[in-house]
Amino acid sequence: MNRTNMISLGFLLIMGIFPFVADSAWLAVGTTFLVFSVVAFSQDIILGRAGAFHMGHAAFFGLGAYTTAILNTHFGWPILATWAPAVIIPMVIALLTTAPIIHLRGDYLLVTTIGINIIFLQILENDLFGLTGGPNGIFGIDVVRLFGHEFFEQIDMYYMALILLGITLFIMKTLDGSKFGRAMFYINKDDVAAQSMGIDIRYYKLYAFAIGAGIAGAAGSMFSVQYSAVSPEAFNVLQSIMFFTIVLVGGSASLPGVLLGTFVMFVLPEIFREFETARYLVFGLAMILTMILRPRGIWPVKFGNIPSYLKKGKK
Amino acid sequence: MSQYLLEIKNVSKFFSGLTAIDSLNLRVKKGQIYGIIGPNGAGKTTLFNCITGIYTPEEGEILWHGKEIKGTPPHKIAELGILRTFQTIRLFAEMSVAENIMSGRHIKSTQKWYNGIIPTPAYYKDERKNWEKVGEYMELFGLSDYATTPAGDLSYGLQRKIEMARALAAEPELLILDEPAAGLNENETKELADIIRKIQAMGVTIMMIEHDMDMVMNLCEYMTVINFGAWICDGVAADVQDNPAVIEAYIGIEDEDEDES
Amino acid sequence: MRILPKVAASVAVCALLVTAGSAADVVKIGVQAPITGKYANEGQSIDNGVRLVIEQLNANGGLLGKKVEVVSCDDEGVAQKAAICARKLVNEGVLAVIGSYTSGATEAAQTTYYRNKTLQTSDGTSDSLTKHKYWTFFRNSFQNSAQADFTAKYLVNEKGYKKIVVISDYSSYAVGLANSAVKAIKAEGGNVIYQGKIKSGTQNFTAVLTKIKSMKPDAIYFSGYYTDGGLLRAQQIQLGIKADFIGGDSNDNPDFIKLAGKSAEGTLLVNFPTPDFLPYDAAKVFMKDYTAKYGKAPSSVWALMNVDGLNAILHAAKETNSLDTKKISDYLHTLRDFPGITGPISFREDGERINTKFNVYEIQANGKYKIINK
Amino acid sequence: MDIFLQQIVNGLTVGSLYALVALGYTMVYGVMKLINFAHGDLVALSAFAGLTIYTSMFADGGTSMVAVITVFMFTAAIIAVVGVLLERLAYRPLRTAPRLSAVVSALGAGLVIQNAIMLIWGPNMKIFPSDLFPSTVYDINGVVVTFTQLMILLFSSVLMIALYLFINKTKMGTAIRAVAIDQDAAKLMGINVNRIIMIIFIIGSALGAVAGLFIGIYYRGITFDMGWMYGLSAFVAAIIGGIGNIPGAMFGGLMLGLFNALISGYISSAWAETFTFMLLIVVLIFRPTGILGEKVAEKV
Repeated sequence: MNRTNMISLGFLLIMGIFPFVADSAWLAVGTTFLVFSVVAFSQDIILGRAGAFHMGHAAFFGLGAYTTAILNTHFGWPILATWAPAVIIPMVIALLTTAPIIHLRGDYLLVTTIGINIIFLQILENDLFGLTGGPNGIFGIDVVRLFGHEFFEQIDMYYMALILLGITLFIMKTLDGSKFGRAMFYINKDDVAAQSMGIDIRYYKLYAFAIGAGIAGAAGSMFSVQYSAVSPEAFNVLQSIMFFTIVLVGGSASLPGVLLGTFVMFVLPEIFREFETARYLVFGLAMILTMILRPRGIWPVKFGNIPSYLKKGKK
Repeated sequence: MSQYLLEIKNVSKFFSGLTAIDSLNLRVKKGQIYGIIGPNGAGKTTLFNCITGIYTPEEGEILWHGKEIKGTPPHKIAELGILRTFQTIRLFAEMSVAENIMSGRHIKSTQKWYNGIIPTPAYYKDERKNWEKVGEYMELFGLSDYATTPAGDLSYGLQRKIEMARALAAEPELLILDEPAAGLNENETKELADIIRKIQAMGVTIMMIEHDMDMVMNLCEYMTVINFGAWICDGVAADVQDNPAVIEAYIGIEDEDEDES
Repeated sequence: MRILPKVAASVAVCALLVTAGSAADVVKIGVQAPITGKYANEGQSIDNGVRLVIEQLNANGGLLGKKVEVVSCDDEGVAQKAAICARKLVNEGVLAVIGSYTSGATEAAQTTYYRNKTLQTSDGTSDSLTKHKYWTFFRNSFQNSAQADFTAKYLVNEKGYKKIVVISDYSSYAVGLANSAVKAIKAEGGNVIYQGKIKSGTQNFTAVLTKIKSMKPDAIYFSGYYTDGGLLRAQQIQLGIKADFIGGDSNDNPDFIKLAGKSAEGTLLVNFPTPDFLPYDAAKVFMKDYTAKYGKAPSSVWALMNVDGLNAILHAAKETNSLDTKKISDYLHTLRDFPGITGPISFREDGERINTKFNVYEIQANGKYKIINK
Repeated sequence: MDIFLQQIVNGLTVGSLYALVALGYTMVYGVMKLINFAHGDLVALSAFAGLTIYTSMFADGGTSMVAVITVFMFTAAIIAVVGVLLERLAYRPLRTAPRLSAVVSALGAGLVIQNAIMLIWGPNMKIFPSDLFPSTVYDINGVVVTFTQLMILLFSSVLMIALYLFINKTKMGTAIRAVAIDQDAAKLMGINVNRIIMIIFIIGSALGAVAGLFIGIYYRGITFDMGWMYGLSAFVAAIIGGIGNIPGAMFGGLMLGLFNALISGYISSAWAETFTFMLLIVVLIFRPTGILGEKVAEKV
């Protein structure tokens, strides 16, 4: 078993026993941490792996959340039934919106993905077709019901989020060990060389966006159920910037890096609530310092995860 | 079916008014080692970029097995069996040697679109098969010891080898080498010549740009000389060496700077 | 694998510390308000008001012999943050939550409080706040539709405007108030020539004002918040639109006058009596204490409304001698004419406060209000 | 027709503010290939600093030209210093790092400035006095132009023309253009690249400061987080015009201001940003480097 798998399993195990030592307030923090980790991983597929400068991820996260919220409150679907659309709709929208701009380079893509996020936000705020509830969003989202049981306690939310993270980690592992994951890395490291090796840049970048958006959508659905409310501000560009930063501060394409990044950006602020007003200031300084001291992130990715029978001789 | 593997017919490429390639013609036979020579700025790399789809020439035809491939995107060209190396080495520097070579297996992989998220038995089999192939190519190029080393950390000579191994791993019909000996010392150059012959023996056709005239004259069975993007002459080594136009083209332009793009 | 165990351990330790800290002999009261953000001065007034009341309560022996502790959560006037606050306050185990200031933030949190049997009292005025008939919710202000009816009668009958423009932002509160107003104006036989929306916070409203200018209205009614209202009024005058400006209740804030500058003069505001005009003794005492403690008066009547909601809940707890939220709620639903700072408090079965009264103020050149309705 | 002309006037006013801010983005991008995400927050900082300078120096109010000019000079100087510090502390150490590291550092710097404003001046909206400029209004056949608008249009045109001449007609300007094209070559030619970058940050920040003050005077209400909104619009304007290109930023700013005013006036202000980004995407699809941007051939 390789290092990354060990870290994932160890992490899932620790998070699995966390509820036994935490009260419900900390469980809520834990749940948010798990949900945001999932979003951060999905951002990492697009940014850290495929290397697309994507700064609009909150839109896909929000699409999942609003899909569940709208289907549940307007059309009375049970939460469980909204899960599939909450994954598929963000995927489809991601493909449709990024297809015309996927060829744009670096900063241009970054600005247009911010644009996608802003357009999404305006659709929410302007209450398109009377579905999104305008600036106030949608309230009173139901809880998950299965066999007559209501999963509504904080601990239920926590374990649902943990399962979602487990699935995400499994998908990431599969992706990394497939030609799809590798193709994304090749494109990221040298796109000209990659296409000369027969890799269709457009296809794999869109693939990354589709998977990233799908996973973010699932996390969004979870998020809407946890708080039983969604509103536009949770999915604004600032959130996108947060996800973007998590990946780069933690370490692009690095599993422990992204977890650390999420911890630093979302859990530490909870712990240091007392320094409420100054905390973003400290954050900003920390972002600058991290980049100066560790330009590739706190825990950079290490390549060379190849089958053991190929590893021989010296390093 | 054409008797030629690759035919360049009257190809021209312009960059904002400047003529980089001027109605060039050449024909590569299967199994040949074909040399493209010419002074710096002659348009050699531009020609390769046209063949591999990075540029689309404004005029002329590029025929592969007799079929027009002009305007085909680079990744499709690779799928057709035309692989290349770069004058300035373009490896995935942070990734390991094995992973670099694995990129050559990309077009040979049979994984389905859903295998990026869901593993299937066929997926595991395919992965295993391709990694084993990577092992074979590392063996062939003497790279096995460096399997997990980041490619960027290795010496220039080794990096050239990795680039060739990577291209070869895609099992190409035509391998295009852009100045493979640049930056190599004498021993490495000799070794390179042996490798190129070995590749030819595997049935791969080779096209190369090279400034090392000894190596070109030694290896290439046929060659075309170009200058200012235009044909000067072609023929076997002896013919070209004695051609006055070639000598004229080379006079006074003996610097070893980078080619233009 | 080196860092991870440390991280996990520190999380666990923090969690234990928090768990150990919660004591049993304390009653917690939550405040959910926009303490930062656009509506910060309203949110801070609410928080200050609640803390003042609780401080005085603790000095007099607390609630049913227990010390009362205030837990504040800043929702920034943002619905999603409100939902997070709701979760947090519920997890803290508060008896009741005071707030929030905006209807949106109030509504986003409502369901969570209801599901967890936590009382909530808010000054939010959206009609929809009481439509669920949650037994946990009590409105300490008045409904939009009541204000809209009053406004329409005033504009059409008393002022006799012929061409009225109605503007709102996109929030459900402002849209709701604007829609109710348009309906009420039409019902009174008035003429609404244009109903428009502005985007809150964009600062530049000249585009929509330019459009309005060509319609030559005699009155502009704005149902949104003071941060936009003040600028809207200033830009209206700048563009030379000679129409009276009537602001809905959320324009009642000192910042409206600052933003509008000289243009503030002559603006009409429709609201519940503002603090200075409250005739009740309780109000005078509270205003004095508040000003003594914080060095300034509360920014508007909204803080006082919320304090009234809090006082009603505390009163009910004392009367029922219980901290059971259901019992307190049952008592509150039958509460009649409890003397509050903002007037007698009575609640209907759906948590609606009844018998409210409105005023129209005209802003004078010196920035003071003058009551002008009959 | 009046309405249309009025929208044009309003659009041009906002557009010239965008253009001033866009110039800061485009100059930094041209030389360092970095989106200076903190630039918008510098603009906000300028509004707050300017307000404080005004109220502390001219507490009794008064609209003397001296007061206004003093405020502008002081503020521009302060913001220029902050801009230079920003480059020294947050960007220079990352000049050789991966591109995205510098982007994160810029985002961090923006967060620092924004929250420093909040800590110093508080989270509430601060309000500019209404009498900084005379409240004169010119009514030209029903088209209303305020004195403030006139000043904005006048000042920003003067500054833009001056900048254009500086870049194109002076030796220093030539050096700036050389550094933008090829830093290494410029260095070999004996140009002090660090000095050029410092000058870029001084000019860009000072222009942003002027814009920030005008925003305060024109709109009156200023909030600690307003920099982001103006920054993003201005950055989009810079890209539409062709980032790295100085006339491009001016053109992009004015065009975006007009476009926004017309969209807000004739369609809906609620969808203004949606249309802005649609415009951006359309421009980038047809002209990948912006309207006035040059096509960059890629070296293979």
